[in-house]
Amino acid sequence: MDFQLNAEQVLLRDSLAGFLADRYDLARSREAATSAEGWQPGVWRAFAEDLGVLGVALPADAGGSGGGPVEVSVVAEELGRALVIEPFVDTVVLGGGVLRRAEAIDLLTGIGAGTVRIAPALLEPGSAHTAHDVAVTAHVDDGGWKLTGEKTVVTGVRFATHLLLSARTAGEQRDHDGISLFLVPFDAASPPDGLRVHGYRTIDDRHAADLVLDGLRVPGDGLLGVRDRGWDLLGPALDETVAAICAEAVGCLRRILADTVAYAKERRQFGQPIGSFQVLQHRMVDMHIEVEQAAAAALLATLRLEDGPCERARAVAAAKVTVSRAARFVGQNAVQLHGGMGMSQELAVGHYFKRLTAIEYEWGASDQHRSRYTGLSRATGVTPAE
Amino acid sequence: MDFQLNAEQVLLRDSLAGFLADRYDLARSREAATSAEGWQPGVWRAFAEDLGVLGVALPADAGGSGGGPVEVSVVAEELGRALVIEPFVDTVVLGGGVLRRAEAIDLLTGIGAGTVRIAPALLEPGSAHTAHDVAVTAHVDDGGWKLTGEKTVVTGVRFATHLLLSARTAGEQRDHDGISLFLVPFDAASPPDGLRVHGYRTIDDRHAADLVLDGLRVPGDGLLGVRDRGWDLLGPALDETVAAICAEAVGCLRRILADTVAYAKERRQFGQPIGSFQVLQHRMVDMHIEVEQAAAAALLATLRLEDGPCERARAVAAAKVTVSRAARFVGQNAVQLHGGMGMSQELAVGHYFKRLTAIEYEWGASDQHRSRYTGLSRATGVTPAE
Amino acid sequence: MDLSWSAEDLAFRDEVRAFLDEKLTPDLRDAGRLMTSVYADHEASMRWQAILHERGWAAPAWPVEHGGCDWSLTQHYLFTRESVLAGAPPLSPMGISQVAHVIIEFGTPEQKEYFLPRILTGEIFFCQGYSEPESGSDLASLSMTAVADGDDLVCSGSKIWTTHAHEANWMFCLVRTNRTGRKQQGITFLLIDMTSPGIEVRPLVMTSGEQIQNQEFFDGVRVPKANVIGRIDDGWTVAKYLLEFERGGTAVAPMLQVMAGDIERAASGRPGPDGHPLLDSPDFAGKLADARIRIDVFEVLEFRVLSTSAAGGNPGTASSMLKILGTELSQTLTELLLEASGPRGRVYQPHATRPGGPVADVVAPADRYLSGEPWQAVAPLRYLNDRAGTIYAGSNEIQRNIIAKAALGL
Amino acid sequence: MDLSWSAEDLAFRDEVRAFLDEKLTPDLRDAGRLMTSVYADHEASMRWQAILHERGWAAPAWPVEHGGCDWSLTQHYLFTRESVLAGAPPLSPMGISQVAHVIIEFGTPEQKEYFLPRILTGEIFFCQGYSEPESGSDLASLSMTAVADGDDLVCSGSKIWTTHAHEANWMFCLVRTNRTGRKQQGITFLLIDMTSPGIEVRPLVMTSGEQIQNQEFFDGVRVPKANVIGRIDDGWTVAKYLLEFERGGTAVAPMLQVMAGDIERAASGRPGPDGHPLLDSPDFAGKLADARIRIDVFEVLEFRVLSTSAAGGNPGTASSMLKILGTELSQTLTELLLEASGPRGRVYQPHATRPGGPVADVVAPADRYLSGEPWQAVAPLRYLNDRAGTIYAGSNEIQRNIIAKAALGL
Repeated sequence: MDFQLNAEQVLLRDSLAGFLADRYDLARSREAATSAEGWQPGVWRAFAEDLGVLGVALPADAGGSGGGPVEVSVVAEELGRALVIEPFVDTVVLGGGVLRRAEAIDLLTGIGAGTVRIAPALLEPGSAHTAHDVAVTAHVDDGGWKLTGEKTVVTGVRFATHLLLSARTAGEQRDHDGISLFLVPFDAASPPDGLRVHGYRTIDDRHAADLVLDGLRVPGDGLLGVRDRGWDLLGPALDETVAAICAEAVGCLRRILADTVAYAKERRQFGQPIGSFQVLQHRMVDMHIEVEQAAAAALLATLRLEDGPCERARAVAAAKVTVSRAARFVGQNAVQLHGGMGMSQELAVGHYFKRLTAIEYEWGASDQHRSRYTGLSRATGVTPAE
Repeated sequence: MDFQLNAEQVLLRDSLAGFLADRYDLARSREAATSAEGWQPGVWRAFAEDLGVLGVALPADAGGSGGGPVEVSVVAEELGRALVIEPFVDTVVLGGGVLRRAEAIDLLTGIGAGTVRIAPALLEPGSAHTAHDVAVTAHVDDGGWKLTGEKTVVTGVRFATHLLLSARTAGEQRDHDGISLFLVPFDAASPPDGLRVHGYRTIDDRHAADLVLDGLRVPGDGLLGVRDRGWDLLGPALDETVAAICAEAVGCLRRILADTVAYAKERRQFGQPIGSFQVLQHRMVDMHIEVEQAAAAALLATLRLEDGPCERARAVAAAKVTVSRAARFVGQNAVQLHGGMGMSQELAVGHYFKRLTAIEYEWGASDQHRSRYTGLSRATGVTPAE
Repeated sequence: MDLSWSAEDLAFRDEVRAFLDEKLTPDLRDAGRLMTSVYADHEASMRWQAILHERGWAAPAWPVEHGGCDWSLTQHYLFTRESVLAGAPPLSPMGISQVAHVIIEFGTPEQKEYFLPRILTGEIFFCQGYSEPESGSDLASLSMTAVADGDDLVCSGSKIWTTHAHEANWMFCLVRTNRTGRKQQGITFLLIDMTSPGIEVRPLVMTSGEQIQNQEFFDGVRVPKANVIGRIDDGWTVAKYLLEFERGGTAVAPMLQVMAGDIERAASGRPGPDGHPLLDSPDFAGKLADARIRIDVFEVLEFRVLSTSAAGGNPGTASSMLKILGTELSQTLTELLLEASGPRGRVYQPHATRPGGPVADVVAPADRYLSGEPWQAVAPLRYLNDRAGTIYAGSNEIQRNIIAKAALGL
Repeated sequence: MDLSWSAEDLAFRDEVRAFLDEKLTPDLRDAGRLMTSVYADHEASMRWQAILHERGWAAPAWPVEHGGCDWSLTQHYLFTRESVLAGAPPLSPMGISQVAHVIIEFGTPEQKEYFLPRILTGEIFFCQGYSEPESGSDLASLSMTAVADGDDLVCSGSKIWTTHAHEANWMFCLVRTNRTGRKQQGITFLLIDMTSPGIEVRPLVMTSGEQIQNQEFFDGVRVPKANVIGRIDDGWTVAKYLLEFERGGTAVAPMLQVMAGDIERAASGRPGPDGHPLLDSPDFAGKLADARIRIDVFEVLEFRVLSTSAAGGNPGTASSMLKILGTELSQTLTELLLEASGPRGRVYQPHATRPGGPVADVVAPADRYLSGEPWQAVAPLRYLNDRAGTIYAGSNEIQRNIIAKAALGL
């Protein structure tokens, strides 16, 4: 029973927090988001070279520091606190999680070095937030593959070096078996034949795109892991991804709560700070309690990631339910207590609210994970990694 | 569009309210409830003879005043306000509703005169709150019927003159078809052969019982309406019953809210009335809003009772969902704001809380009626009168 | 007791329906259907006002001699109800539904003659200058000064959260003309020509990217005393009249019913977590049914307020209750719409919507590509903008204070 | 970071489990399982205390020299956790977990020598006299007077909400010995022999019919000054020590887990609205899963407080947060249990339960007939009694005030 970060973890947290405080200005990061480039490559380089956060969870033989879930959550929480839009979770946690299991050492090395950036192309127009709902098909085509179908809300495409594509090679649309994963080198400036890219921004200032795969050719070595067994790689990596997003949310939540409390102390109406009104005090207390529960839930998920599949999935589902609830309650009330200013882009709160709104639904909102939790609790045939 | 009671309705309300204020003392009524008799026959007699409230919804040819749903709701709300335990809804609304449809004029006349009192034996150990879930069987037995099975939480048995029994004469356990209704003369002092009565009190100070039917014989004329078609009588009568209980709840809610506001103004802590604390003020405002919604929902159900089956059932379901929610929120917070005193029998609030708790679940709580509402909204085969 | 409409009311309703069927072009219906907030596309709403004006229905609540309709409150309600159900873009309330009524009540013959006809035609378009950076919920603490100088009042200060200040050519506002006495005293209700020298308008970018709200800076702006409504220093009386006088024409229940219907259609066509239609997911169906039930009940409460007002009564704190319930229900519905839109609820594409104002650095793709359907583009923007409901027009916390005091005597 | 128990802790846990398996008779387990509130059947709980005392485990948190255990906070937590999971009836906290600690901290050698061994054996059974009719949340305003007269303090006034005052032979209470200065000053912490002349105990009948709480009237009751704990007029210091000193031994998460398990079993055997098992009803399953998730999270928060305290730290307002979350979760669970019990949740049959005190005019049928199962008899009583959770020990409103001030600086 130990709730303390060890010395290395504290160092990691403090150095990253220090860097972001100095170098990651909210306004500038929003400008970058709306710019053609869509991100700050210099920040990414610093993550790789100066801070080593991209290799934090990579094995030593990939040049990583061999950290685990705790290190990832420490990084994710700090990135959330600073509202960082650069694709740490997509590339390092999701992409890295899949490639680690596929034992793709070179690519992992590239992730740590910042030269490999992965855009996960998993969701589809007909899939809701369920990654095993795959209709895109892959057919063998002289030594390689031919992919057909549509992917949607593929984040990070603008500056990705690779696409991580899920496609169905067997089974029915929602089967966990019969999904194969492909890694496809990619350059937004010149998409390959058979791939149309429709780019757009998200409400939380990410760059994303719809992909239309019209017989996209992928060489044979583009297949990750075993044919039809893609879920063996993707399922656990997605649980790690959700846990990391929960940690990111905790960072957002702590910041938006702190901003709200500070605003309530300083904003005066009726001759007194609005923070002196008992109704608003109790509202902020309830926000505080939601944040503490979200943090505890994220921690639970983090520390269960290396347990058995059921234990892991149950804790991750519980965390996502808790974090989604907190993201909504705390986000909405932070706006409410800021009044009109909370709805504008002039303060940080509005930007954090939008990210928290995206997180509420990302990889499934409360209902989805509550049902999953129920299924796991009763152990009634729900795939642990669903 | 008219929200006013007419002159007769106002007169009915005021005369009943006046009578209850003078004659229906809360403490005395609780003593009666725990006494051997279990109620106040004198009150019932006055309802019949002095006030005419028992005949309020009876046709003229049964000596009634020919009133409708609005008159019933006016009476039920006043009875709720005074926490009357005498069986108006069981006898007049449920029993009367069934007998009216069975055109049993003599019995209806008896109801109006106060000489016929009906205990509805509908629920069963395996039925939850669903009245069409009938496992008790009735078999033809030389010219009459033989009933076998168990009924539970049969209210009013102690002073009933008749039992209203549902039994299955065809179909599966939860079919609406195949249910037959029987009216059986009854005297608690000497139950008939084949019927064992296990009496008890309810948390809301009613007398009730479990009935074990062990081949209970019922003469042929004990069948109400048409064999297997009992639901044609019972379904609509149950909707009228739920609407009346909602109106009763509104009376309870208005009283418990008024008591809470009064207590909050008078009870002092930290040198000021607790009603001056903004958090408690807003709590009471939310209670007030719940009460207003419950009243509007009960009114909606009342005014839709004579519409088509779907419209009627939809409004009744909406009302029960709303009233159950209000009963819980207002009841629980009334206790909370009264502190320890709210948990004791010393004040009225505790007694009202118990009745509201019973009402929350009576004939189905929120979830059951919300599903019913959904089914009706989509018109997907849910029997309107379910 | 009776919840049904009279035969006359139903005949009137059919007349309104026929008119709407004929006059609402697909483009106007889109402007209503694809709104991302309570504010319609300005151009479309002015076009609709012109069509209504032609029919004599632009300002039903006005006295007939000024161009209003001789409708009962119930008829006015039915008109608004049918307009909402048909998807007509709402008109800006600032002129027709607000300042016009104080001009009618307190204005001079000259003010009436000048402003009322031009408000009807849309030639004059008003915005409301109430809130200030330091005066939100506590409106009476406002400090924008107006100093008498000859026939003018010289105004300096700032107003904020001014809807459509960019589109407006006039503002009605509250200014501080006297600092002695209670803060409610010494306030003056003033009409300002927005083309006057010394006014700077700064748009505020909201989280939706929309620029509907603005902040204005007044630097020695000269306003003729002839533009004062009522008496100098007596503006609070005028403002209170505007706040409290119930003149119907609001129909929130139909708006909520339309949203619920949109959500039901959307959810029947989108997959839920288990791959079946979202509408069949018990969790989602339960939340939608709960919202629909609350709307059914809300409608009864709205009817009750209507019939109280129609009978010349004062609904009292019922309007505060409706404000709380209506805005919280609306927010719940925007949550359900966002949930129904799935992953695409995260996509930012205002170009596929009809926002109530310009959008900052919007990125409409050259090919007008739309990820998903228009309602999915509306969902997140509607969700973000609808947070305003519980904040403006007296925050819901303020409304609860009012009910505690006025209804419960606390 | 690590959520697992050490090998030593697990070995200790197994030792506790073996003990509980051996010593918990079916009747004692019933007394734990059929509780209708947080208070166990008095006789059963005293019997269990004797068994624990025999093993030397009656007062683990006490210093060893007084009969405590040399356990770590973690071991103490595990002991309580296992006891709860095994369904052991809880011991009354008033003596062993409360007054004993102030006697140990502030008591004279004589007081320690007299009271501590007798508390352990149960010969002395304490009740707590804090609240008064006019002093609830505002405890420091208490007014029961104690006037010095020779070697005695003469006490007059009234205490209320006194748990088990009927069973208790001693009371520890706060009395007013001085009215000058702040209200927290002039309070004295006093031990009163309940057999002293001039004490009248009036039981309070709760909505469950149970008589566990009482009101006492003190009319010139003489109490030797030797029974003062700490210094006269300095009782607030003693009371605050009792409130704030974290000494472990509370394990709420396991209690909630047991309740959730009971509900799951109950709901799997009862029909839902559609006739299938209630546990398969999506609405009910969703509410139960939500509660279980909150319990999972609550347990992590409880562990964090434990490890902070075990490291000698002060959990601060985390204990207020746990009080709020724990009591609200418990109330939610009593709602689910009541819902699961169906129509029979309305039946009043305390005779089938093990209440924490006598029941007013209870009607146990001659044949002990029970409608349904024992848990269905427990459900409504538990629901009614559990309302107390958010009221006592500092109402949840008071706890939120504390957090606002201490954690948020508001």
